[in-house]
Amino acid sequence: MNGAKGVWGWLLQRVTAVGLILALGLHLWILHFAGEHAALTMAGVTIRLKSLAYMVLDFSLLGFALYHGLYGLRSVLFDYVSGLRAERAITAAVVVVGLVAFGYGVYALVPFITG
Amino acid sequence: MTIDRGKTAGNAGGNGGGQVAAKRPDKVTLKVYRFDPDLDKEARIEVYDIPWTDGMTVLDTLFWVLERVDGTLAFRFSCREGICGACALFINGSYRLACETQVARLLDEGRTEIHVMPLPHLPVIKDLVVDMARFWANYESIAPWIVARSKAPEKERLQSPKDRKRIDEYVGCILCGSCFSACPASWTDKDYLGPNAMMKTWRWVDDTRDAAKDERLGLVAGENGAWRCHTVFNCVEACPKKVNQAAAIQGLKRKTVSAMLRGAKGLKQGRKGLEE
Amino acid sequence: MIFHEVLVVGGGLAGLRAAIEAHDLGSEVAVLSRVHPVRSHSVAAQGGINAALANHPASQDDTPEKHAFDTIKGSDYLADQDAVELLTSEAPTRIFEMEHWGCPFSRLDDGRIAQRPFGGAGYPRTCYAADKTGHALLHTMYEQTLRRGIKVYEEWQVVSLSVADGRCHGVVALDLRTGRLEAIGARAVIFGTGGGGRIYGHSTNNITNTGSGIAIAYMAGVPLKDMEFIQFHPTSLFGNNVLMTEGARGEGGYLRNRLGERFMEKYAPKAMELAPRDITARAIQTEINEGRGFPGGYVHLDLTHLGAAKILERLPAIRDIAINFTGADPITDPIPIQPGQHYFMGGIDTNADGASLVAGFYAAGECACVSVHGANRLGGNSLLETIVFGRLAGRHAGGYVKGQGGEAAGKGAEKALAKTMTETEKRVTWVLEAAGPEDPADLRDELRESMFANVGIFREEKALAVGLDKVRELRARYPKIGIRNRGRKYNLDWARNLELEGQILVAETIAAGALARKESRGSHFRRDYMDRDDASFLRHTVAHLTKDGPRLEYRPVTITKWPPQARTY
Amino acid sequence: MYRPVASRAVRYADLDLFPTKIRTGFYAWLLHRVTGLAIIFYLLLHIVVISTVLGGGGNFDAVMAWLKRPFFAVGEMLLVTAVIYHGLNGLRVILFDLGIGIKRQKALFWGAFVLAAAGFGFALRVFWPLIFPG
Ligand SMILES: Cc1cc2nc3c(=O)[nH]c(=O)nc-3n(C[C@H](O)[C@H](O)[C@H](O)COP(=O)(O)OP(=O)(O)OC[C@H]3O[C@@H](n4cnc5c(N)ncnc54)[C@H](O)[C@@H]3O)c2cc1C
Ligand code: HEM
Ligand code: SF4
Ligand code: F3S
Ligand code: FES
Repeated sequence: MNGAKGVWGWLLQRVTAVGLILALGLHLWILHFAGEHAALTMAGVTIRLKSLAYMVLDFSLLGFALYHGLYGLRSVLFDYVSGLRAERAITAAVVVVGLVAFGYGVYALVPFITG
Repeated sequence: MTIDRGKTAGNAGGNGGGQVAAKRPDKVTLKVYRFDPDLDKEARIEVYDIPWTDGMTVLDTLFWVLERVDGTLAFRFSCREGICGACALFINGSYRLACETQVARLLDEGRTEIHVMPLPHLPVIKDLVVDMARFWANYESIAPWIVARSKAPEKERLQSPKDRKRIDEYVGCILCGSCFSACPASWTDKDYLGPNAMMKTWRWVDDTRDAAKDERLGLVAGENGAWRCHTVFNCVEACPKKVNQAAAIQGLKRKTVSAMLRGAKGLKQGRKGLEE
Repeated sequence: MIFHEVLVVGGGLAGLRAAIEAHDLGSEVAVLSRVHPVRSHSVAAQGGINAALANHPASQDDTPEKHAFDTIKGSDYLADQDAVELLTSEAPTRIFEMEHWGCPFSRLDDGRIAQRPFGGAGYPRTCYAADKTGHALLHTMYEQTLRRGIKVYEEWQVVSLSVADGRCHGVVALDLRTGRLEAIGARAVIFGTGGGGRIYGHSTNNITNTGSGIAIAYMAGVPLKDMEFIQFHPTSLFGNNVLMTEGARGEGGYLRNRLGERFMEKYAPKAMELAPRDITARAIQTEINEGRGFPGGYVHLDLTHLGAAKILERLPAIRDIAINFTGADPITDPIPIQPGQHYFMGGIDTNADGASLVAGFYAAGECACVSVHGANRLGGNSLLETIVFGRLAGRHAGGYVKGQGGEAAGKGAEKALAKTMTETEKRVTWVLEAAGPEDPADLRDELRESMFANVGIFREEKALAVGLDKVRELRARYPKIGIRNRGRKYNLDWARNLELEGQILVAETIAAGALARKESRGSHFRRDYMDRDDASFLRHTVAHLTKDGPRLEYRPVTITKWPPQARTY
Repeated sequence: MYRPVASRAVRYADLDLFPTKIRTGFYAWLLHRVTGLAIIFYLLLHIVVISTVLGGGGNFDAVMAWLKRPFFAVGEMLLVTAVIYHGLNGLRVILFDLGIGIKRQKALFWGAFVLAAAGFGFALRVFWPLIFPG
């Protein structure tokens, strides 16, 4: 096989998983559990995102979740294909989806910040 | 304690006999998977009534069928004492060695019938005989032999009892293929090394006498190796010798990460790195 | 047609070791085995392998010479002493080699290979890997085979050997998965096909130990040696005769009868439970016969005083087997045991090079008789024999194909092989189509029952004659068998009944040899001739196949340093 | 010489194949996989939903208001539960990676499962008013 290929990718999935426990935990807590369901409105979100802490939280949440989840999706797909070519195609597709989603996600968050 | 050593399966396979626990039925029903891909369109199940004898194992029942009823039944066997690994089958919903499985025990589990299937997810050659080619190829691919590097001493290489004990569990594997058959990742990914090959790698990585540890890690810690293991533990549940393959594979992952952080060169050498 | 320079038949320890050696000497080698190599019977060996390493604290002054003496005394002086000296002097090197190849031996605290006492040995010199020594050795040997990339024909069964003009040209084998018969040419053929325990009832051997290699050689005109010497192991599980290793007694286990007595003090007051196997087996059987056994016919192997820790560390597999098959946990309960057929001291007649009388045909391991075990094998010596003589057979076969065998190559080989193929095809097809009234399973059962009862632990003229008659009767009934499966693919019915003929022929050499040997020596114990008779029988029996059964010849025993003495323990 | 053959062919489905041992690790993994996939697909959708803001703040509020209905509340509740299970079991897996608890994997699964069930209870309480508004 191939000289420990994939070790970083795998490790990063674990690291992002740990990061997600914190980030996603906070995110969910604030949105759903802390008090009344925080109103998901333009104004509400904007107020939160104005604070740097929230900004960091939301952007890292986006990045971590995308990396972790798409790496996970890739693992799942890898379980159902054989052969290097198929694996390469999956990796490429997942990277493209990841980059586009991240770019689009960031782009979509900008209006809240500039609000 | 009466032993009927007449014309029983025992005579063919295990010699028959043993000890009696409680009163048993004088017949048990055996249902066996039958399939010859060259002749049959689809698999079928055949039912046999087997006269009960004390100490009868599932392997004995198969022999009884072969010798007394239906000579077309195909299955593997050799040692009839749970050490050669030939007779691993899927019996009443569990991976078991046919030769070690007492019919009495199955009855004690509350079953009234014995259901015998070949190792699931492996191509059937005939009836209970499966094609283990992929299992053997995977085993071979990890270079399962010692690579000592240093010049051999005149006498033995020393190894403390404690170090010997660490590999005991892994050395005890009988290469029966149950774990490979049970692992969901190997069901669907034909390139996956599977629990056995990786556990066997760990057997060498953890052996104080072996010198090619990084090279071995490089061989299995890849997209079709360690990272494909999702700690499903089916392998552990299936193993008749109670080997914990999952622990070994997790060890490989950990060791690979630290070797990577160390910048170990051996990781990149591939199979060549294992030549002395 | 398939061709290999050296063809090894048998994937057990002897076969693989031979293949490795021939390969390392530069020959092109293939191994052919009817089961995957790791399923070979060698995997089941439990107790250990002997070598005078002097590792054990109590064996500091052990030497190969002392090992040789114990072996020769154990053999009741029938072993060839030059071969035994070779065996024991090679032993340490071969064990260290296995260790260097990665064999996971159990260890002493200082890291050296651990050793345990075994029956008939003056010192603890049996190296072991818990109670799975054969498993550790065979897996290691298989690893080394893989490392060399030696080709293995897996699940191929040899059915005949091609011999013409005193030279071997190859074999004819059945590919069990397709049912195809193939002629395989070879300059040299090495048999490592193992013993024939399954000719007997109550055998500790694995189910594939049918003695087919011995029979195939015999049918091709190779003589067999010392076939009447059958070892009965004292301690096999009552009922199914799975072995309870001698290591259990080596670790300090007791034998007790129904009255709780350690009865061995009557039979071997000094060695007690660690007397050689023939003596211990007879002692147990005597206790049972004289009514001091348990109902059904067994005595107890008692390990309860050893303590859980020792049992779990040194005898884990024994415990698992005992619990699994009898429900008795050796930590708390005694194990019901009885003697069972265990080992063939005799076999294909070879010299210490593994060479037979047929040029280019070699044999090693349990199927061969060098002879190093004589009339009784010491525990732990047969694993040793497989790696010592397996290697030598490989070495000499390799040398043979480079020299003499290579020169003679081709001369009539193809013709001879074609002839064997035609004959074999006829025989094999006949069995496949056999539709007679005799059930081969009955024949096999009757053979096994009769051999154990009449040619067993205790022998005498009348019973032996009955046994021989029975074998002859079975030989006459064999042509009337009918089988149930006419398909070719993985046809066990066919493959097993194909061997039955050979089993009957081998049984005949055993019974005939035993009847003719009017003395008691080692495992061959005659109630009507209770003493050893060196004047008439310090000789090897050599059996040749003729139309009317075996023709027996006798050959002198090689004595180097140790003249026969009385054998007491 | 053929003896009476006591064999009869039956349907494949006649065989009892249900595993006698509860394959804890297997179900833990299946659940983990299903929840993981559910969350990643939700995340991608989530990004699309949030991006409606690109059409203006009013647009975003309208979409959010439209989404405020029981059907989506149930979905969200299940999603939260899935995240809790996935996170806890993920923690279990990461412990294995660190070499912790491999021999006690079943107990760890039941631990994660019970906690996730508690999380479900909590989520049910929190989401109740949204699922049954008024
Ligand atoms: C239960 C048990 C425990 C034992 N424990 C010990 C011990 O502790 N110490 C010790 O020294 N000895 C022990 N022995 C004896 C020892 O294990 C055997 O004598 C030894 O392993 C024989 O090895 P082998 O290589 O000669 O043959 P085997 O290991 O029997 O191998 C025979 C090979 O030949 C192949 N074969 C046979 N016939 C054919 C054919 N017709 N065509 C193709 N292939 C064929 C088989 O497939 C197999 O691969 C024990 C024996 C038994 C029964
Ligand atoms: C809350 C914290 C989280 C933790 C601790 C966590 C942990 C893990 C771990 C350890 C794995 C690897 C499992 C394996 O290799 O078998 C994994 C897989 C996965 N995760 Fe997460 N995860 C978390 C959140 C998420 C989120 C937010 C998503 C989606 C965006 C996600 C999607 C996935 C997917 C799709 C997989 C692949 C599933 C599989 O291989 O079966 N996870 N997770
Ligand atoms: S690890 Fe266990 S299940 Fe897997 S091959 Fe070895 S003995 Fe069989
Ligand atoms: S079942 Fe398969 S996924 Fe891993 S823990 Fe065992 S190898
Ligand atoms: S026959 Fe050897 S393990 Fe069952």
